[in-house]
Amino acid sequence: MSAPLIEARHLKKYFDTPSGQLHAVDDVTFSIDQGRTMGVVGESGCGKSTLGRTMIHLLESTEGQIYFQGEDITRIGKRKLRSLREDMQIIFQDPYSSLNPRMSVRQVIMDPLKRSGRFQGKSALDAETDRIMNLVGIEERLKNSYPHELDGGRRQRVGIGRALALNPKFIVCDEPVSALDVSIQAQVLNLLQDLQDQLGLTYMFITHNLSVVKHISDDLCVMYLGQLVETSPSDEIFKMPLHPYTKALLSAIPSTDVHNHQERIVIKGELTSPIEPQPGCRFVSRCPHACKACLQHQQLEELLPKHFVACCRAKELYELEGRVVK
Amino acid sequence: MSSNTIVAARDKAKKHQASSMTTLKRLWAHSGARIGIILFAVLVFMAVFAGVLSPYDPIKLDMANANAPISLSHLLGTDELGRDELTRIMYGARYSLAIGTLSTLMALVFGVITGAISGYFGGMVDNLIMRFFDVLQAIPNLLLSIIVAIVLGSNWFNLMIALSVGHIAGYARTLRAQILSIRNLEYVEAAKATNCGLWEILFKYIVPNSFAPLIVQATSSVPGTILATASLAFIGLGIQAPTPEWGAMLSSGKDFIRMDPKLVIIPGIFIIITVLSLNSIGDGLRDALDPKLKK
Amino acid sequence: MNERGRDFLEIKDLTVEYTSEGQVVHAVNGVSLKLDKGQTLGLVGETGAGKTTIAKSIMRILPPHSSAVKGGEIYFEGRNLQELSELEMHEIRGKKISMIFQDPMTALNPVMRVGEQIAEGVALHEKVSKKEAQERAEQMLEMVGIPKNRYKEYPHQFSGGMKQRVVIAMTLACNPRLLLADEPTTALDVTIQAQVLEMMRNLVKKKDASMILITHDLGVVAEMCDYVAVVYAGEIVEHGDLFSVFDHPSHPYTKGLFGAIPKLNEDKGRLHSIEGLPPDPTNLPQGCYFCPRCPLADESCVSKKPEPVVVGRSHYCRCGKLKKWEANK
Amino acid sequence: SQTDSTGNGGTPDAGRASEVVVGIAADPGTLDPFVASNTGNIATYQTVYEHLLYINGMGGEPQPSIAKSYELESESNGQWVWAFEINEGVKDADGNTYTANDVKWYVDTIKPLGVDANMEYIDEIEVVDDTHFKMHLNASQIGLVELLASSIKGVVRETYEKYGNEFAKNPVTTAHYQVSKYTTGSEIVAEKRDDYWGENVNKALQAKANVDKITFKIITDATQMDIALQNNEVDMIPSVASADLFDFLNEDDLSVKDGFFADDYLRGATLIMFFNNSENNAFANEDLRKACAYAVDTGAIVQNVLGGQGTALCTVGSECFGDFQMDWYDDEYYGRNGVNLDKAKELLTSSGFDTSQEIRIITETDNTIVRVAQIVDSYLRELGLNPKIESYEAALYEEMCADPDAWDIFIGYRGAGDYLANMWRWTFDQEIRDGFTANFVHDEELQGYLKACLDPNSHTPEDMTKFKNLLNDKCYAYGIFAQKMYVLGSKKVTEFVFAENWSIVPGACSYNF
Amino acid sequence: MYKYILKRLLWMIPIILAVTIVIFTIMYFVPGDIAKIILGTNASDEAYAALRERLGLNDPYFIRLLNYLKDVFLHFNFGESVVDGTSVTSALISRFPATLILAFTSILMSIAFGIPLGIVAAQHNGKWQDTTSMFIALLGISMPGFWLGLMLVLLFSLHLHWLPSTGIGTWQHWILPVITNGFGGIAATARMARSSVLEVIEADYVTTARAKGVSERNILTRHILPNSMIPVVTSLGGSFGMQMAGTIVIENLFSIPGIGQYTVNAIGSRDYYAVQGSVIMLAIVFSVVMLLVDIIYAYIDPRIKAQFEGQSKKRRVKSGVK
Ligand SMILES: Nc1ncnc2c1ncn2[C@@H]1O[C@H](COP(=O)(O)OP(=O)(O)OP(=O)(O)O)[C@@H](O)[C@H]1O
Ligand SMILES: Nc1ncnc2c1ncn2[C@@H]1O[C@H](COP(=O)(O)OP(=O)(O)OP(=O)(O)O)[C@@H](O)[C@H]1O
Ligand SMILES: [Mg+2]
Ligand SMILES: [Mg+2]
Repeated sequence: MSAPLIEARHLKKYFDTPSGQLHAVDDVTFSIDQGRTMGVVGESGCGKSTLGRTMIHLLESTEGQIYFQGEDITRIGKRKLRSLREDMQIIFQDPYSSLNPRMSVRQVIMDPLKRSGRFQGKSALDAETDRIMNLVGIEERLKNSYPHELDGGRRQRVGIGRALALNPKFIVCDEPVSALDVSIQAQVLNLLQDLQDQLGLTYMFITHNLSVVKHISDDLCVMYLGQLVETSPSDEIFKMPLHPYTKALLSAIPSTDVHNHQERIVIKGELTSPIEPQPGCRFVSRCPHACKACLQHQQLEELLPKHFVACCRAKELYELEGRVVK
Repeated sequence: MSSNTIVAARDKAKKHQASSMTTLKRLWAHSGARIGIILFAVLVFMAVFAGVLSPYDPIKLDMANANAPISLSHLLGTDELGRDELTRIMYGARYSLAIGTLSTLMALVFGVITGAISGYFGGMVDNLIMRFFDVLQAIPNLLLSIIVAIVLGSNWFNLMIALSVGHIAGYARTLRAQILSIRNLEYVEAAKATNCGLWEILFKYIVPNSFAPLIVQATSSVPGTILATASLAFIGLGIQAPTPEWGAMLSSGKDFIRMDPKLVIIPGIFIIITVLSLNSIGDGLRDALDPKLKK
Repeated sequence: MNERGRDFLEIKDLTVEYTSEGQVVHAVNGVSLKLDKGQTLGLVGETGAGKTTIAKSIMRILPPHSSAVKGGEIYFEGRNLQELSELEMHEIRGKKISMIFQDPMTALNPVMRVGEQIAEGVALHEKVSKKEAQERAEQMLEMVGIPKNRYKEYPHQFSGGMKQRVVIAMTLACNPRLLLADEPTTALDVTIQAQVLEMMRNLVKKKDASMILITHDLGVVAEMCDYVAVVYAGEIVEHGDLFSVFDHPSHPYTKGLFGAIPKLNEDKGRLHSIEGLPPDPTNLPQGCYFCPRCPLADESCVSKKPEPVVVGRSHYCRCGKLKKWEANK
Repeated sequence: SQTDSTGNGGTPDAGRASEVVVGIAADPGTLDPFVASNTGNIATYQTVYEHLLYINGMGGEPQPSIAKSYELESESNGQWVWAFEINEGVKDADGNTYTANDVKWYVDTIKPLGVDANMEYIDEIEVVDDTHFKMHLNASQIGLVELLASSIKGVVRETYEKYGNEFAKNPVTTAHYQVSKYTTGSEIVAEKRDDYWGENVNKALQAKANVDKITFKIITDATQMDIALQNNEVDMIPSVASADLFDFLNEDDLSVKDGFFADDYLRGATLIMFFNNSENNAFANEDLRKACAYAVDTGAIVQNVLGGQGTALCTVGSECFGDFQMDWYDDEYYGRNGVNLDKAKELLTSSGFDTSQEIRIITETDNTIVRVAQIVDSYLRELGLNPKIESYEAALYEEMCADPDAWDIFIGYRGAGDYLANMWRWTFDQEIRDGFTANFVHDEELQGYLKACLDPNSHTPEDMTKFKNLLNDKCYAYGIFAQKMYVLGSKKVTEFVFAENWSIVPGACSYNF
Repeated sequence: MYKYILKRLLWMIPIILAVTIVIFTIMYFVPGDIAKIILGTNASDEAYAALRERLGLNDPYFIRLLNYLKDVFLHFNFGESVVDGTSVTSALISRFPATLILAFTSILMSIAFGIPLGIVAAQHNGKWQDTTSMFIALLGISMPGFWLGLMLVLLFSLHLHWLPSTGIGTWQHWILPVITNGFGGIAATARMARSSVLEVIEADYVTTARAKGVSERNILTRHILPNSMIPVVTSLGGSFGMQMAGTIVIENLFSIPGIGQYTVNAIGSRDYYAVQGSVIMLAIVFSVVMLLVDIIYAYIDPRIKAQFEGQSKKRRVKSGVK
């Protein structure tokens, strides 16, 4: 098994807000192997984006460590950070706000190239820009267009091109397709997969669309209110969700299968506030299986091989269904 | 949250589809703005080509011909010292427009600098700057201008400064608010992720994208400044004679308000026309830059 | 009265245009639909396809200055809505036909108490006293799972899901016969969406109302609807019974849509995307609107507008190539 | 006008109060006797105060008022002692008697405040008895003692101290009128007292009370002031700017229009153009000064700016001063009767002045002066010079004038005194300003002549002429004009009466109600 | 809410303190010699010097500043006019009503005429009613105030003799100044009201209300107005400041005994304490008005009220957990 490319250990990110400390990411530990795609799912506001941004150092973490290629990058100097940034990139959700409306397609892609200093001279820069545009499938004629002249799919390609310009190893995709219509979404997802195959990229793919995440990711993290509640290879989770929240989440996806309506677990209530949360399982107020023990801190445990879950009742429930933990 | 942004993004997608026209085209399509632009162009033309258009000297006196009524040789008559009123109006346009625009520009520049610093660095610096502006804004603008004009003495450069001080805070605040909202936009984050430096982010990404509201604000404050110049002249802090500035013309014409009322009415009307055209352009620009206000 | 009176809702050849900056946006182009009592129709399509416009046309709440209904009739319970006076429309809106809007965040008046917003409609249509209206509103709140003691709160004190539930309570308060739900759950999280959909289904069933559900999510349609209409560029390209359409999507666009969605129960692999983009609504192509993107398109598609072709039980499809294509299959 | 029929008090015979409204240009702020004069209080002082002496119009005869008589008692060693006698039974509105002690108190109080520079000339007031005192002066100038006596107000110390701060808004004095209402910034109403002490004693015009109620209405805007008269909102206005005058005069013969009554006087302040004579300034060159003087036609300025309502000067000074000699008008005086451009150019050439150099003309921001400055500017351009006008508001202007590096020419009013010699003194006495005149001239010969003019004993027409000749000859300054001012009233007014500073004394004017 | 108001009031103290220091410093540097103004040109240098000494103008900057601050903040005393020795505080108090009347009536006019005009224009967006009222509004904000005042005086006082031209006294005296001062405000408010009504007219909740079958009149009064008035209130608050400044010119033109007239006179005569006093006074009034605006805000917009109270968040947490 290959060594993890990037790994987070007990990562925390708190924000100070007027009404108290907001635990956006609270003690998250996971790792992503080279060349794989890690999906991160969870409800709005559960800290997915914050996690992604903290991983690539766009946000300073509050506590915990991040190892990139085995090296702790949580507290590194400015110079080191510069070179690190070239290895780690991000693609954003909203193709409309993630491009500077005043820069042409060419400028957007060329800008990071120039800054990296890897290409000297105008012709080299131009050539590289063309190469990247070609790579992400933007027509040559659109070179000098401005973002507002492009449709969503093309804009998202430009965003991907910008991320690729620095030749990164690791890319955080923060809901890169959720603003797109399904027909275009498919184009972009295909492109991302193609690029991964060609360049051996490692993705952290954030989304709340479970069909998409199942389609694209190798591993999966399920987050709830800043905490990781379940992680495993994604097929595993879809086959056998262990955490009550994951179960509810998966059953909530409206299926296009008109013939077999699956039994739906509708959970009550909504996400509570992540500001100064109570200790213990954060899902407890909505959980149909909550008990006293849930008020204790929940440890992420490997219940099944490579399948971790943070629920004290997971094993019990799993066994209730007549299965046996190996 | 995330799904809200989807909705927003989709809305925006629609907007973008709709706003294929350029800002300028849309400005021209705005009927009020079009009239404003035409009027303003005429005024600018008058100002620039005053020397060519008029056979008279705006400063040279012709005392024998003082207070002449409107006639063919003097289309708007002459003033109390026999100077051709139209000629003075045309030359005066230079000063009035220049003071209006330059003092706005000056306020804009200072506002942008302080606002940028304040918005981007935040914290203590921001607090200090903003509190200082709180203080400046607690003093009525015109009063501030009067006092500054007196401290500096009234030549036209100082007058510009006096007129601009009161507006700096407004621009700074607008820019700051813009920065605060743009700072968290994803393209700024993307720039950061690609190793973009602080200043580059500020002046390449943030400031240019914050300009739309600033420009709108500026176009609507030029007319305000022109009016304020007139008010200052009225109080006796205008531009030095014999410079044909409209406010000063108005104020000296006031002595003749009943004997020769055109000396008050004509500069007044020109001020109104200028301010009116600029305001219409400002309205048009706001509509053109802000698709939300479109009909 | 006329012979169409038998149908509950019938839209015939509806055409709607917007004018924007001097350009004409052809938003809806000859849409015809029928709906019976107690049925739910799903209207699916991409952004800008004209779904919302259709719904607003039924309610006659299109923006007055920038839009115009260029043709077609809408019959509701036998009456031509287009011909009613504004006063008669007031009676119908909210009472007979209700609409849920796309974004619950903005659909509620931020400075009015939520309870009052519900009661407003009740007081208006049921001709009851203020007090009774309030009681009714409280009942509605409870029905959508919000404690009635929150009657006096303002929208900003509610979360997104709760707001959407308030909107639903508001629209259902007067027992409308027809509910137009414009992407009622798009802005919500998956688990909340599940709650809201569940609730809507129960409520509609209980009140025996008909519903047009607008969405771009085929999954939602699969769960909620009896019939489906696929909208493309302001036109209904495929319409039919839910099973029929989902089992046998006929129009190339519908097929493309199905192919583009990653399926939970299928293996990974490349998705089938539809190449190209929807046409510019200000400048629609002459023949079939889908032909620039259609893998099957030929000369005839470019020049000739396709007529609806019946492909199954109450299932028709607007594709010129259909017969040939079906035959080839 | 606003004669109100419900009159209270008033004259017993008429049964209705007579009343006039006088427009004044500024709020006095306070009517306290110990503050510096300003536009507002000057206008009201003659009504609400009495003075030791009253002078009827500028340069007019002194008339006994509170004081009965005065004479020079002795003169030695730079000490002049004047003996005054004041009327018996001078009482203020509170019934307190005004005595010589109050004079002493008044002078002792005002002197250290520094608000009236003239008071410096009084060394002390020596009280002899209740009705007699001696005024010890340390200078002798023509008209000085009258000036001083006419500025000492009839205020009883006891009363003043009793009212404290209230006195400022409602002074209780010996005068015939007492303030009955003072609305800050808006109006001051003075009403006739029933118990005036001098009904049969004080014959000064000032003491006359021809109306029962005088309302001073504050109108800060000059145009509005004229409109108010035209609109019958006021009955008299103090001085009408020349441009506005034509609303009140018939066009053909400049006679006063029906419905108005007018009087005129020559403004005590004369407009003068001073050349900067400081060492480093180009205008230290006599030829340059003269060149400028020859190039500026003051007659034309009078015609244009004053509409002919004024006099072009023949020296620094005008006929409104008591010791002015009318035959001076026969002198040839530079550009007074028309520009002599040839002469001017010739002088300019001989001065060797670099004509490209900018000439800074500073003025006060007053429309009339600025208009004059523009004409001067235009004349100087004609001459080939390069002038530039800088106008400053009053406060700054004075300061700029005192700075030798700030200007080349300043145009401003001088005077407002009673005698020309005094005006000269304030302008040209080198002792007042470290050895220089107001325009930085240092000229011992001129000083010598000035001393002679100021000495009452030697103050002869010849001395005056000598000084004038030298002044004109050197052309240190160039007199422009003295403005004829109009005082206007509604047709109610039949005669105006003025004080020494040309302010109207409304109570003394004659009316036709 | 009360806590918030209290906090805001307390926050005014440092602001006013800073305004005091700023204006004091500016006035310290204002050129122009007050002694010359008081004594005129006819005085000796010693006389000038003595007067300066007596007025305390020779003390160093910091001593003067400190003394002044002490007077203002500890004794609530703005000092005495250096020109005539009267109390600045009492002058300001006696002049304050006139300025307030002028400013408030102008604001009232803005509300009474500006808002309806704006609403009518917005409702008839694009039609002649809109064009006409917006043209009038545009004209209104394009006219120099004093110029309008002069023209009104010429017309209504001089030619028609309908109204007095200057001064105060009867209510008729106020008509011209109030119109002059208020016209710009009406115009500005009308424009503001129009654009914010237009913005709200398209809001989803208005469409929702329409879909509920609410009559157009109720839509206007219950949905559009409360929401669109929020920006209008701010602009009114801001324009109150404008009106206060406008009075500087208007009061001089119409000889109205207000603060503006006092200030301009005081500046002209370098009456330091009077200028400083007026500026501080105006700043206080302005701050209080802005506070009022915020309170009104909170009154019409519950979201803002919640912000003030700082409770909404906590409340949500609680209700969420249960
Ligand atoms: N800069 C910030 N300051 C304060 N709070 C923040 C900040 N950024 C995010 N948060 C808060 O942290 C929490 C997690 O936010 P985050 O954006 O990571 O969630 P998310 O899972 O990505 O949600 P979404 O699906 O809406 O994108 C939220 O409650 C959010 O309000
Ligand atoms: N007020 C308007 N003025 C001009 N054009 C409009 C207006 N509203 C909608 N349109 C245009 O009409 C077309 C149809 O819009 P509509 O809102 O009905 O689409 P939709 O299917 O509801 O899209 P979405 O899924 O994004 O809600 C689009 O091209 C849109 O840009
Ligand atoms: Mg996110
Ligand atoms: Mg829609």
